[in-house]
Amino acid sequence: GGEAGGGEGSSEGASISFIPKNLNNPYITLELSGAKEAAEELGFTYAEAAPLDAGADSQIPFIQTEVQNGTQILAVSPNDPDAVCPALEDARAGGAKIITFDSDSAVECRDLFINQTSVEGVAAGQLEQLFDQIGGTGEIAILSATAAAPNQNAWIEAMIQQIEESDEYEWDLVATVYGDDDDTKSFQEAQGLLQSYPDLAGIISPTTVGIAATARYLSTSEYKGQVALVGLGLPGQMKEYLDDGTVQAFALWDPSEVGYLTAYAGKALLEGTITGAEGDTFDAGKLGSYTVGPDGLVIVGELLKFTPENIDEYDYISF
Amino acid sequence: MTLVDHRTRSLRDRAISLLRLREVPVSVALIALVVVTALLNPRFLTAQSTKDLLLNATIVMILATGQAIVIITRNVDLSVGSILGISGFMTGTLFATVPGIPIPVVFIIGVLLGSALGALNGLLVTVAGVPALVITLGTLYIYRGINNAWAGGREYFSGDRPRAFGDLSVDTVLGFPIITLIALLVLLALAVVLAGTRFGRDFYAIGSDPDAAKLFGIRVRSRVFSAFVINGALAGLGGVLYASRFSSVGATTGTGIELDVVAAAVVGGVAIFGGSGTVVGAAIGALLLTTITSSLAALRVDKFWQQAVVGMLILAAIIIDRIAALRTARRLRVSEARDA
Amino acid sequence: MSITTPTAAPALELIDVAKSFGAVVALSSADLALHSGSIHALVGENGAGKSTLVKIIAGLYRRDSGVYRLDGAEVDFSSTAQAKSAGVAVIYQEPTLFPDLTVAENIFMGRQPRGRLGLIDRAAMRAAASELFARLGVPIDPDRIAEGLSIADQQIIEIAKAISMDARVLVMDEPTAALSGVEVERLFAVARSLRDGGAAILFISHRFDEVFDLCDRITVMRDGRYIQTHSTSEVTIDQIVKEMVGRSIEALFPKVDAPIGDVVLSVEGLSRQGVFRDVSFEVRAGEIVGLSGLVGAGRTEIVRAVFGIDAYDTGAVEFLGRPLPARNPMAAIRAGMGFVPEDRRKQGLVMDLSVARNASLTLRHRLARFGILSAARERTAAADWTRTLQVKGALEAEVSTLSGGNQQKVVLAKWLATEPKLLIVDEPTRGIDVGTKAEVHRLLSELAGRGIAIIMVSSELPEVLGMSDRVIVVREGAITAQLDRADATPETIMHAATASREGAR
Amino acid sequence: MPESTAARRPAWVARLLTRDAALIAVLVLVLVLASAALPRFASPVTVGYLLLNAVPVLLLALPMTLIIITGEIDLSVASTVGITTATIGSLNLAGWEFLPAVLVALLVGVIAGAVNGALIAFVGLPSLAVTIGTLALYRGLTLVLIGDNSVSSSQYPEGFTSLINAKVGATGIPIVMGFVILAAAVFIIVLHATPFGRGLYALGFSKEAATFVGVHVPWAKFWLFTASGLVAAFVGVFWSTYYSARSDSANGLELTVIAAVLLGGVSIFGGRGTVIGALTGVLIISNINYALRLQRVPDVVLIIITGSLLIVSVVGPSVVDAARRRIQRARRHRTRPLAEARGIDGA
Ligand SMILES: Nc1ncnc2c1ncn2[C@@H]1O[C@H](COP(=O)(O)OP(=O)(O)OP(=O)(O)O)[C@@H](O)[C@H]1O
Ligand SMILES: Nc1ncnc2c1ncn2[C@@H]1O[C@H](COP(=O)(O)OP(=O)(O)OP(=O)(O)O)[C@@H](O)[C@H]1O
Ligand SMILES: [Mg+2]
Ligand SMILES: [Mg+2]
Repeated sequence: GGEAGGGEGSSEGASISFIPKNLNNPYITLELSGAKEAAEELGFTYAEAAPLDAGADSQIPFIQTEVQNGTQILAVSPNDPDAVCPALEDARAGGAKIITFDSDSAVECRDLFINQTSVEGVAAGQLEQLFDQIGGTGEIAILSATAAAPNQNAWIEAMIQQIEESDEYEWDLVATVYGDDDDTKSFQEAQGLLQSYPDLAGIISPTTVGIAATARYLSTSEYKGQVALVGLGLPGQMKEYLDDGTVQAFALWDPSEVGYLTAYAGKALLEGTITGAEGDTFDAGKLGSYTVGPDGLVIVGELLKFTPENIDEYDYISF
Repeated sequence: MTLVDHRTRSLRDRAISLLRLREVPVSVALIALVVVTALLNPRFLTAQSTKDLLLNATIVMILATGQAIVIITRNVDLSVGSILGISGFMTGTLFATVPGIPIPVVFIIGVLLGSALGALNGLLVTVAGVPALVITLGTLYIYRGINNAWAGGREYFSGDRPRAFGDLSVDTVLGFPIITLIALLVLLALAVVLAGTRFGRDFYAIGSDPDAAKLFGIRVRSRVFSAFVINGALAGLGGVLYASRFSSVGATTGTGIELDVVAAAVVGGVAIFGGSGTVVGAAIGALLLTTITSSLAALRVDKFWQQAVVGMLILAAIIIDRIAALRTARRLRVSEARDA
Repeated sequence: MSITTPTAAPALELIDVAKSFGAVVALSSADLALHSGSIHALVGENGAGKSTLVKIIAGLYRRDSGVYRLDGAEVDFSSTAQAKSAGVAVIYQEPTLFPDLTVAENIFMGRQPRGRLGLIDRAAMRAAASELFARLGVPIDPDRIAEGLSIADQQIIEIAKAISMDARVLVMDEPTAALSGVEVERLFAVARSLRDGGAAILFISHRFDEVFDLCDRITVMRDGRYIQTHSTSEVTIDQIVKEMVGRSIEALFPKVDAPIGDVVLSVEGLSRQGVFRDVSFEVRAGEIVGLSGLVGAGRTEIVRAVFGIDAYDTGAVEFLGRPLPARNPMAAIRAGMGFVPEDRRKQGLVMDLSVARNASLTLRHRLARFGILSAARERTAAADWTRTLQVKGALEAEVSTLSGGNQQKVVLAKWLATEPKLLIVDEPTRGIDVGTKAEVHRLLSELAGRGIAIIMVSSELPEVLGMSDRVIVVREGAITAQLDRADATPETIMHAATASREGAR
Repeated sequence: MPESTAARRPAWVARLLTRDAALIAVLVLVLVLASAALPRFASPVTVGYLLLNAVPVLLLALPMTLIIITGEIDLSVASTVGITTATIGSLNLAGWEFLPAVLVALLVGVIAGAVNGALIAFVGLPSLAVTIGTLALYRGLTLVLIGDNSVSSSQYPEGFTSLINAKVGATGIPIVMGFVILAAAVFIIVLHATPFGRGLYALGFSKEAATFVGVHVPWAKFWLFTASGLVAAFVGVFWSTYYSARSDSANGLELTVIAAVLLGGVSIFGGRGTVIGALTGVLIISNINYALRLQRVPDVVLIIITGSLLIVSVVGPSVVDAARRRIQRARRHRTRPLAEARGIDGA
């Protein structure tokens, strides 16, 4: 180690490495496209590396080799919030700036966390969309990614809290199931939900893989149009289901903005413009200016809600 | 000592030998499971649910059929998940990049691609004379790597494919989804080949005793090679059907399915060391394994217990099979003594 | 001695055929001529190369050199299927059945009768099998799987398989070794009718009465080479034996009398359902007890149970005055028993390990100090006995590279190293050359002289007669005779071994 | 030292030509090439990361080697790792101290191994089928135990986690490697220098041959699978402190372990192989992977390389063997030419 840590002031030619949860996933591909765009604008040396599966253990060697390569800005979406910490601490000891994006590590292990939108915002957005379709009563279920995914669990926790606190939401959350971000498994979990809970009124799937698989199942079954489905989905993938009426609305953000902002945040950290303290502000190119919130949290923007009316405006969130 | 005329086997004899079939325990288990679940949750057998049960089993059933043939020859193919993945992605690619490509052509290409990959397995196993477990563990990695390299982050969604293609796994004929019918046809054809042709019986002979088969003049290498090709073709077909049914195909499609497939064959009474078992048994095994997941869900058994139950089921199947085998061996030994 | 050459070209002809396996020369120069409508015997000692010749005829092995002709045309088969389709049917010495398939299917494998749509017609197949069995006069269920058939039944299925092929050339490698008198008679009747139908038949057997009864001509082989062909009517058993052995019988079996001591092993009422029943016998120090009987009679199973390899249902084994636990070979070894198994390659040796490792395998617990083995001590222990037995081959060499005789010596060495009080040897000279065979015999005799008790299972009558102080005959899992050296003759033994099943013994 | 090399050379050369020696040579080659081509490769940092990441596979390879040498296989190891991490994790959530939880986890591992062992050794079931079953069963129980929780090392006393990451001075060698070396030593001694180990080779070559020299076959298998469970439990302890305890801990690791062991020259048919070879196999794969990752070669390439190495390592020797046999045959034919005999070929 020890080779990292650029001079104060200029970050021209600095190296930035992105380590998403895994590769070969359209959502992540979009994220990284934004990251690459920003890195080019900033004149950074850009690198990306990730395992093929989203296991805690498989991600760590990638962090380690990037640390050893002396990267100056390390951007990670941890598969496990704590398991990555020793490796991240090594990176920091070598002078690198650590940013988590998309999902967070333990707060003390990183300088900044770039989140798409606030946890509460994601939760609220999906609940609102569901409320619009089925009203405030009935049985609902959640179809998530892996059982231990930090961001999913944070959203689910927030949703449960909001349902409890709200007077309008009188839903009965009957089950939370996990499709492991695997198409087949999510598909079968969706099917299992409908079989076990005949009175199910709605499903929330806060994962792009899960919502697509569920929509695919609904569209091929008698439940099409009977059971509401909301969640986080990619416009390119979900358009089909909006068109055929399986889905009325879903949400997401522009994943590429997450990557884009992460790179700019890295520049600010490296140049010493910000330290990650609450209230720091920095410039993020085409996205404008951002302020660091508590615990080093930076929110990219608002949740985008897609409906048949506006879906065509967002087909750039595709590949 | 009396000479029995074996040409006129009594009905009772036939009934007894029917009961001794290796498919019996698994079929009984399947029926019991469906009946019990349906009693506890009547929705388990609605038209939609039945259709789902069949659809869930279809792809594993096809793979288990192929795997059974390979296992009967005393080999194994661990690379089927990867073959399915490549074929599935090929299907997605074809529809997305060759507009208007006829659906049958896609089927043919998928099956041929699978056969080619299976043929490579078969070549390595027969020419180098190396255990199939090692070879196909290697190709499991290689084929998956190729799939990853080819697909990268790209995925093709059901929206990219013609509606008619997706409808193959939606529309039903006589209550059976079309892709299930395709699978059943393939299963039937292979069952006939295995039970009723010289070509098919060779597989059993090879698995029963490879040395004797060689002594006998059976073309062991060529048959083993064919088994891998057939299995590859079926995995290729599985990939096409996967693309018809599920929403996306990409780099990781089909990962990890190989152990489920081997388990289905084993549960269906295919002896892991070759020589006995049928494709029908393997298919029923696949149906049982996929149904158990659905039925646990229908019974609202804690989702975390589902996999554990599947594990217990596999163990129960092989233990029952072993007990049956021991009893048969004992019966034969004792009857032999009585003859003497 | 000259033979009148039949006018037609031989149906099958081998000239100066040679075959080696690595360093082992199985055949150096074999000649053979079979004629249509004639039964030809091939005799020779164990290891003379008969089976190797058969496998060359069958297309399983490719000869290294020489000529192979069928009906005058040269052939070079690269698989048994080719030989089969050229009309050559072979019954191998070891049955080659598929245990998971039915008996009927085993017979018709690859030639199953086909019905509508080209599919296998199972009913026709079953009927054809039943018909064959009726012809051979045996009650075997065609629908039963082959797994668990007795050696005799397996052999009958091989025979049924071969005759069902209607071959021009039928080769039978010791088909009668496991058969009882009645079954042999039936087989001969079938063979004669095939001969009369114009087939050329090669018959291999160690039983001279059968050879003289059935065959028209006899070819003798020794040490992989052709010796002589005789017309059966013009030759005597003595002459054949002399040609086979190439020396007098006495020299082969140098049994010296040894003082016989106390009872070492006593077996009481040992039974295992379907395998052997009520087996009782004793063995004394310095005594060589020959265990004789047909292949498949259950001799191996009895001694395996005594040693603890297999279980038995009832009965007891007492060794050196103390009961020996069942199913515990380690206890038997510790108590001072050794066992040279019949299948050297699969049971006697670990072919991938070196000579030293193999020879010290039985001593591994004794050589360990504080549970740890030292390679040096192992080598020393192995060196002692391999030197005594004159094993040719480096201590570090893998045993798979040794010749059969030397491999057998390694097996013996590993047991002698344990200084046993009782040594069980199962077919100790199967497939080893004449010289080594004599050495093995001398060694066994010498061991007996040192007071070691020996149980020798052997299918070779001369060996049993020459070596044993006492002969125990086993038939169908039961002891049918215990004969002292003086009473043991080929006739008494064969009678006890084969007396027909219905016989009143 | 006496200069009798001329006489000794054959043995010396023979030793050089063993598979182990060849593997070690390959490993050295990989190290040399990687160090030469990648400036950052040869550093204590590499040593530390690489070895720590390799710990689970190194440990699991030890019992796997012995099991494969006896002609069996254990596909359930990764699930056993999973169930032991879940034990530690869920006990932690239930408020247990770390050490007692570890003891329970070790016990769970032993039981998991013993269940495999009993079914294989005493019921006589094929290990491939049994361990496919327990692979699913133990992973299922893992899910039952820990559900959707993730318990990470930060929950445990500081001492344990820092112990895991501690290095021996400036060498970069993790302290835990001491444990790995100890375990390896135990397995090397057991396999290569004890009566039990000698019996395992016999067992792998032929069950009958082993029985005849007094190997108690069922017990030998039983102990091996139990040992495999225990080692998997130790890996589980390491896993929970180095990574975290989750339902997917070590998912799919069994194939990595088996691939490495086979690459290390252990024959899937049983009867052949050494612990050193297997460990070298693991290190070859880890080094290649690490070096390529340092070059940011995508993982895709790594798995293709792993698969190809595996195939080459088994196909290679068999091709060489066949070639050697062909040369021998040709030589024999030259001395005793085969009569020109090509008659009816096939008919
Ligand atoms: N596959 C082989 N590899 C090595 N040596 C062999 C092989 N087959 C046979 N031999 C050797 O060749 C010689 C001849 O064996 P063969 O089986 O032909 O004898 P045989 O005359 O049939 O004996 P028997 O009467 O015992 O059946 C023996 O020394 C045997 O050990
Ligand atoms: N019913 C059977 N089913 C399967 N294999 C059998 C059967 N009977 C015998 N065998 C096998 O055939 C071989 C010889 O049989 P067995 O040991 O009973 O005869 P034996 O009297 O010892 O004759 P030999 O020592 O000459 O082979 C043994 O290896 C045995 O395993
Ligand atoms: Mg012979
Ligand atoms: Mg015997």
